[in-house]
Amino acid sequence: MNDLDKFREDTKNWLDKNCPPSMRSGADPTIPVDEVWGGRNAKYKNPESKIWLDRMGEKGWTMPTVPKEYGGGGLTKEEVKVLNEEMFVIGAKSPLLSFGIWMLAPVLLEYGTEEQKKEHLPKIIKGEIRWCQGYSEPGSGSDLASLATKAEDTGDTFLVNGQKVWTSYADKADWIFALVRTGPKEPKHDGISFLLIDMETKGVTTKPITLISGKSPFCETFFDDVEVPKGNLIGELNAGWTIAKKLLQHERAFISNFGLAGAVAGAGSGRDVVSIAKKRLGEENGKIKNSFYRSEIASHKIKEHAFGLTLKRAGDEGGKASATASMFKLYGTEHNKKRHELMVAASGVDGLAWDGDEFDENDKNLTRAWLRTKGNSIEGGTSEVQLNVISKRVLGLPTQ
Amino acid sequence: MNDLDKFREDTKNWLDKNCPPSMRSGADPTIPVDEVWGGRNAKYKNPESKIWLDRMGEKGWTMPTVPKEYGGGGLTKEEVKVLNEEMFVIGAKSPLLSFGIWMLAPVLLEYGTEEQKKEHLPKIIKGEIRWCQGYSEPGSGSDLASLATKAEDTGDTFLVNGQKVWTSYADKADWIFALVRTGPKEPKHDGISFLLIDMETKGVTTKPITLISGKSPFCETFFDDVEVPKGNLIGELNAGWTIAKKLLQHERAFISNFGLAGAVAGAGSGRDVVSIAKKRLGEENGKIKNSFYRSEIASHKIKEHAFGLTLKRAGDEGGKASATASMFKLYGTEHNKKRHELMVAASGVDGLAWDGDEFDENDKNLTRAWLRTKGNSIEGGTSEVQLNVISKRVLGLPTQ
Amino acid sequence: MKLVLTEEEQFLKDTAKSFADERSPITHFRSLRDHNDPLLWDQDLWNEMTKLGWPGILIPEEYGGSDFGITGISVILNECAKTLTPSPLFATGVIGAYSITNFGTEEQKQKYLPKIVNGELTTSLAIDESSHHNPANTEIIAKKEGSNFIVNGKKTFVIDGASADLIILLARTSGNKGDMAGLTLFLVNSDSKGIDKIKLDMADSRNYANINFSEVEIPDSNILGDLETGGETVEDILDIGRIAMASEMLGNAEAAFEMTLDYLKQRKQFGVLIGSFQALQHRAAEMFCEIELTKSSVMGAMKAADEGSNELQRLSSLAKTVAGETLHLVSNEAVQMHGGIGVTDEYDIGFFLKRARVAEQIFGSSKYHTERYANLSGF
Amino acid sequence: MKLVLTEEEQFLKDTAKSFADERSPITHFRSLRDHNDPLLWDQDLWNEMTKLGWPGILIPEEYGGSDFGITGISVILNECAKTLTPSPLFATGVIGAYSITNFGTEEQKQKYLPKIVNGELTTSLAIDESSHHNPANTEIIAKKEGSNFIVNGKKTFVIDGASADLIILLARTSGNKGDMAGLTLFLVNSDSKGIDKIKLDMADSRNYANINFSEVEIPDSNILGDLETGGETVEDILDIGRIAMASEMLGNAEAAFEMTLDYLKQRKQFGVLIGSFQALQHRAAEMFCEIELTKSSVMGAMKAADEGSNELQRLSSLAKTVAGETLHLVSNEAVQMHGGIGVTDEYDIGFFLKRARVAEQIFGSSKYHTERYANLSGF
Repeated sequence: MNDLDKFREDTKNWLDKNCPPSMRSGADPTIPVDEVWGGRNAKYKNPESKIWLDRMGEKGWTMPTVPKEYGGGGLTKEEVKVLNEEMFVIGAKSPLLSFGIWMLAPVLLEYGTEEQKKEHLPKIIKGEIRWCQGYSEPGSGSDLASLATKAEDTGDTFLVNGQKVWTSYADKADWIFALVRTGPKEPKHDGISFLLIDMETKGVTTKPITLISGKSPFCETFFDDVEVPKGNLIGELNAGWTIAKKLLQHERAFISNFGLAGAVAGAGSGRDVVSIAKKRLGEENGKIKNSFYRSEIASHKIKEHAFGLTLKRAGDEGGKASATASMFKLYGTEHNKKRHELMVAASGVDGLAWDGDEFDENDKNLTRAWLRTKGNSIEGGTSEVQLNVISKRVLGLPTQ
Repeated sequence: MNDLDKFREDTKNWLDKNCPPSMRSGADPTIPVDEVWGGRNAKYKNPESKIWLDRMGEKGWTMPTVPKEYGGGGLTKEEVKVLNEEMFVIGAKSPLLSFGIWMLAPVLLEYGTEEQKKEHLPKIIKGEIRWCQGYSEPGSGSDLASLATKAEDTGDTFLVNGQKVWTSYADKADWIFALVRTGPKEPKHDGISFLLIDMETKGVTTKPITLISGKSPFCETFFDDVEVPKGNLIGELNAGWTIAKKLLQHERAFISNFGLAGAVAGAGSGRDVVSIAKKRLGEENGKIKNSFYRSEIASHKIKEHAFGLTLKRAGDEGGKASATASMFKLYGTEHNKKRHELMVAASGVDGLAWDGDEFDENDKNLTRAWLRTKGNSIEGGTSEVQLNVISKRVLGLPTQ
Repeated sequence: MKLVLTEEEQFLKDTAKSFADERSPITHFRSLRDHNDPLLWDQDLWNEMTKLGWPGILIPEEYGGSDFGITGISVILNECAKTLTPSPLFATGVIGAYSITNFGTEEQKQKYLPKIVNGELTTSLAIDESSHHNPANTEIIAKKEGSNFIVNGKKTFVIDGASADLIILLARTSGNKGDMAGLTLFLVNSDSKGIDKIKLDMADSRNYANINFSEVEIPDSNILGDLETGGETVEDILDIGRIAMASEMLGNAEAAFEMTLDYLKQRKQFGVLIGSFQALQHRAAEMFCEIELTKSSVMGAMKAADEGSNELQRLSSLAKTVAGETLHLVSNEAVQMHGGIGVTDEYDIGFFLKRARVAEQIFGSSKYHTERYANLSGF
Repeated sequence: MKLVLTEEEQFLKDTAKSFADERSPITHFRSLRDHNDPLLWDQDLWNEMTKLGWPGILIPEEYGGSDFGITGISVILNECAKTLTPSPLFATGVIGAYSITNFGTEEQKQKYLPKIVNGELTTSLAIDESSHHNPANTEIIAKKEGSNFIVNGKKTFVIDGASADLIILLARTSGNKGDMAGLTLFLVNSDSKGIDKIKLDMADSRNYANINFSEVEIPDSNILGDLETGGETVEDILDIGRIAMASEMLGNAEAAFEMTLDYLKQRKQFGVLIGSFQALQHRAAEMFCEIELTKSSVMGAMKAADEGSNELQRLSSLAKTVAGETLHLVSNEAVQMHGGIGVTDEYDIGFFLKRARVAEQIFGSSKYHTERYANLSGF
């Protein structure tokens, strides 16, 4: 038996013993399901969620490739593949959702000092600290680098004042990684630093944002004379923009999958435009009865199929993702908006249900989902920004 | 009997005696029809075309409101209305098509010296001299004021060198009214003059332009050391741009009517998208059989109707035309392009006929008309220029 | 047919504009929504509208109205729509007033019209029974019993249905689902025995209801128009309603566009006003053109209604389609061009998006009317 | 199914690119057109293509071909389309080669395939009888008489029909117009008695013909595939043709877009490069996205054809639709962005517009295939 086979056997055994029944496929549907984000104030409706997180966190398997010295699993790529396969076999739930894992950890690994890595990575991996992201500001919009939240060097600490917006789950997070202006006299991209801030520090407050679709995970976060130790600076002073750009690219790719993922998840669930149209507009010989809707839906489904093939092609080609990330962000979110418009239109007045017993839950969810899609083409870089990026960086069109 | 009634009676009698039979409605269809543009080298297939032009020209009724001293009819507005009505009653053909009448004469009346008016207006009105327009140049495009054709002051004359393009019927015209650069050191809009040039002058040559739709009335016109008397300058030296702007606005309004006029003329003639679709795609219970085409055609017809109402509303409102001329130019030409695309698509392969006996004349004409429409959104100010004008002048959006 | 407002109509429009700006800015709508107001419109404001004579615009002078015509009431709705002014004016001042004036018996007119004029009585039209507008799909049967009709069933998405005093009910007295023949309209007191109104909570926070009819007795004398010709009658009423609604939607689009233009002229990004970006300029210019076409379509339809043109049906479908598509475009572009704040509840522009989609569904979507237009045009 | 070219396929593509650039720039097409060439393709160029083995790409090695598959031939057509290279490769190397290889008897294969491989024999497919593609609408009857079939009637818009040596004819042996059943394919020598080929002069200056059949005798042994199953067979052949044509159209779009980008980077107006205008930049970026989607659709369809996927029909309709719509958009935008010179015959960009519209019609328009896609998808 080679090492990898051995690892597979050990993993299988470990999962068998350690993955609680309700964390596997075929779990009792009456047991409540947690969305596990970890953190100081995490609450669990199902105690096994916590057990599963702790056991996986202890082994470092929430970030299996990170070296053991930082609390990770220290596994090779091949071993990670085996781990994923064995988790898939038993339908094991992912133990932890985390901006710390998705966004901050890669930054720490690349730019953090030894001390910073040892301090923060284990807590991310174990889900002890929940992170949120502080980039946008009320005045900045697409021009992220125009941010005004300032961090003044007062000797031992930075004194932070300003306001962030669109900080997802800031009201539930323990720490925030933020872009702040440390060089007010430098050209705007050259005066930004990447700073970690404990949200329990005096002077940090948050306020949730209600969207047109209703409540949202987004918050406004305010900094009022917040003192931050200088050791919390990641990377060089005034070199935060480089880090930010990397993270943004990552985020863009992440959002671009929304459109298709939604369409795939929707198919067969009744939450797809064809099923809705057949149900609400009628069906004749297997066809959507109203030909005016049918023709628009057909064009839309064709675009969806073509977009799906494009995502697949990009995957099969490998590696070129960054050149086309803007296209995927643009197309994915615009397509998703259109998809929801069609579902709403095909649903008639029921597609505009807001609340109350007279409406079906699916319809009410659809209304809110439709409204929520309007933000997708704004957050993570607007569609206009993506078009600018494509025309300049991909097509090489000149600047005026 | 008041003066106007008297005028009506006299006019009726005059027309009765002087309008030749083949120039009226109900003419013998075997008699050839001329497109009468006048000029030194005009040829007539039907001699009555010439008789009709001469008689109307003698009375000055090709430009009835122009004072008699310049060869015009010297009529009041009320009298012109009567003249038009009486011509309409007998279905009298317009005696003369003329860029001189449509474009140059208004300029001469506003900016010409007494001598210039006396020299040129009578010949325009009688159709003795055929004019063409020299504005665009190969390098200028939408940026008309960047024109490079230069006119140097050599004492008695201007020495003209350069090239004009898109000069309609230049190969058939006797004189050209042209924009030339007389102030090479002035800011570009302030160095342009409006000059009249006899095309028989040594150094003037023309070359027809073939379009993607086939032959065209457009030419390139070349000026090679052409000597032009200084008395041919209209208005002040270097003040030609003011004249040009007025003329352009006029041209824009003229072109914007193409779309709807075409649709109106097409309806009932078989050259409209509904008839073509019914014939070529089939009809079922009075409906276009193919529902995918039907839905697109229906949307198009609705836009057409709405655009027609908009033209009517603008007319009924009166006076505000200049603010919306850009909209009409934009919408009229874009709609006309779409209309032709739909007719071509509905015609199938026959809509792409080019020549030969295997195809119907209508289909071959349609193919060429479709290709010709592509120029409408470029000539007389591109669609992009119209969008710029609307956003800046109508909506007041800022310049960067 | 001249496509310009008369002096009278322009005066009504100017009055409505001042009224909406001063008495009912968008904050008024927001406040009703935030307080989950049971009517979702304000009685005091309605009283003021009544004083201005608006519920009686379509009603002949002999019943106390001013008889200013469809154009008159539509331009008022157009201006009110710009600030999202909530009121029963559409369902009462257009639908109720027009229906009873044009199809009521003398007795019905005397009974109801003066009350509409003085604001005492509000009305609603109960047609649809499923999620998509289609009068022919009426299934509710009004069954003759002696000198009464007995009605059982459920009507959906009744505008102002949660508050209206009088329901104009479309029911089937013969024929089958899908037929326009065999339909009859009834005037039904909304507090009649057996009527249950269930207020709907819709995305645009307006007053709608589902209405259940359970063994509701309606006397013969409450038939509106003639027995069995309700299909034709209701189409006529609906066409007037569609035109008025198109005028409202035009107002929504104009206001959303105006707010967006203002934003483009104020908001800076990358050191310049975003309104100086050519791509946004061109999109704004295209919206301008679509709005101009909508104005003309609505104007043509209003005038056709007032002049009794035989083009009324086609122009009604034209206006509803064009207004629907323009508002769809503008409401989407408005939110996108506002960026992040555009999707927050705190900012008003999102109201227009929600209102837009509901209005698009009222009395038939753009697709419904595009098809109707094609049918009426013979292709 | 991996959506990437194999090394072999990439090699074919690179070879074709060099060939098209060096041996057949657009001036070659222009020259044939200007001289009103009877074939509208060049025999010498075809001989060179033959030497490169292109007519035999789809033909098994035992008949002299290279059996490189649909993807192989499609990427060659893609590159040739970029310079509008005229040749009989589509009608012969795709349609003829595929039809006989897959449905021919051993005798037919031996008779025709080696001649296709060595460039001696060109073929054409005669299906349509009216202005819109629809195989089910076949009305021409092949009437059995002894061991022959007798054919009378007219086929329209036969690609390469003016020059092809062998006609693959779709005719009805039973049933009625509208049925896909009862159709049969025949191989007919184009110089058979009773055949009259009339060359068509179409907007894109390619080789097409109407073909009249007058008492044409076809022996039993010339049936391609089986009697009465020609409907299924021809759909299979057409699907391959649609994929190859979609690949051509993608090439047209890529080239027109490239020429336009170059122009945007060179042409100055108002003192700046027009490519710096944001409105044009955004439109260019949108075209880029559409072209990327088209690449993926064509790639998916080519690979499905080579792998015998049961998604072939749907992907064929997908590719033809998407390629048609993208090329429609790009050809229009390309002309508009070129401004005045774009509509002159002297400049090449207009060729792409003309080619685009004809290609859109070949084997079914985007609308035809959108509907087919919906039917195949069950809605």
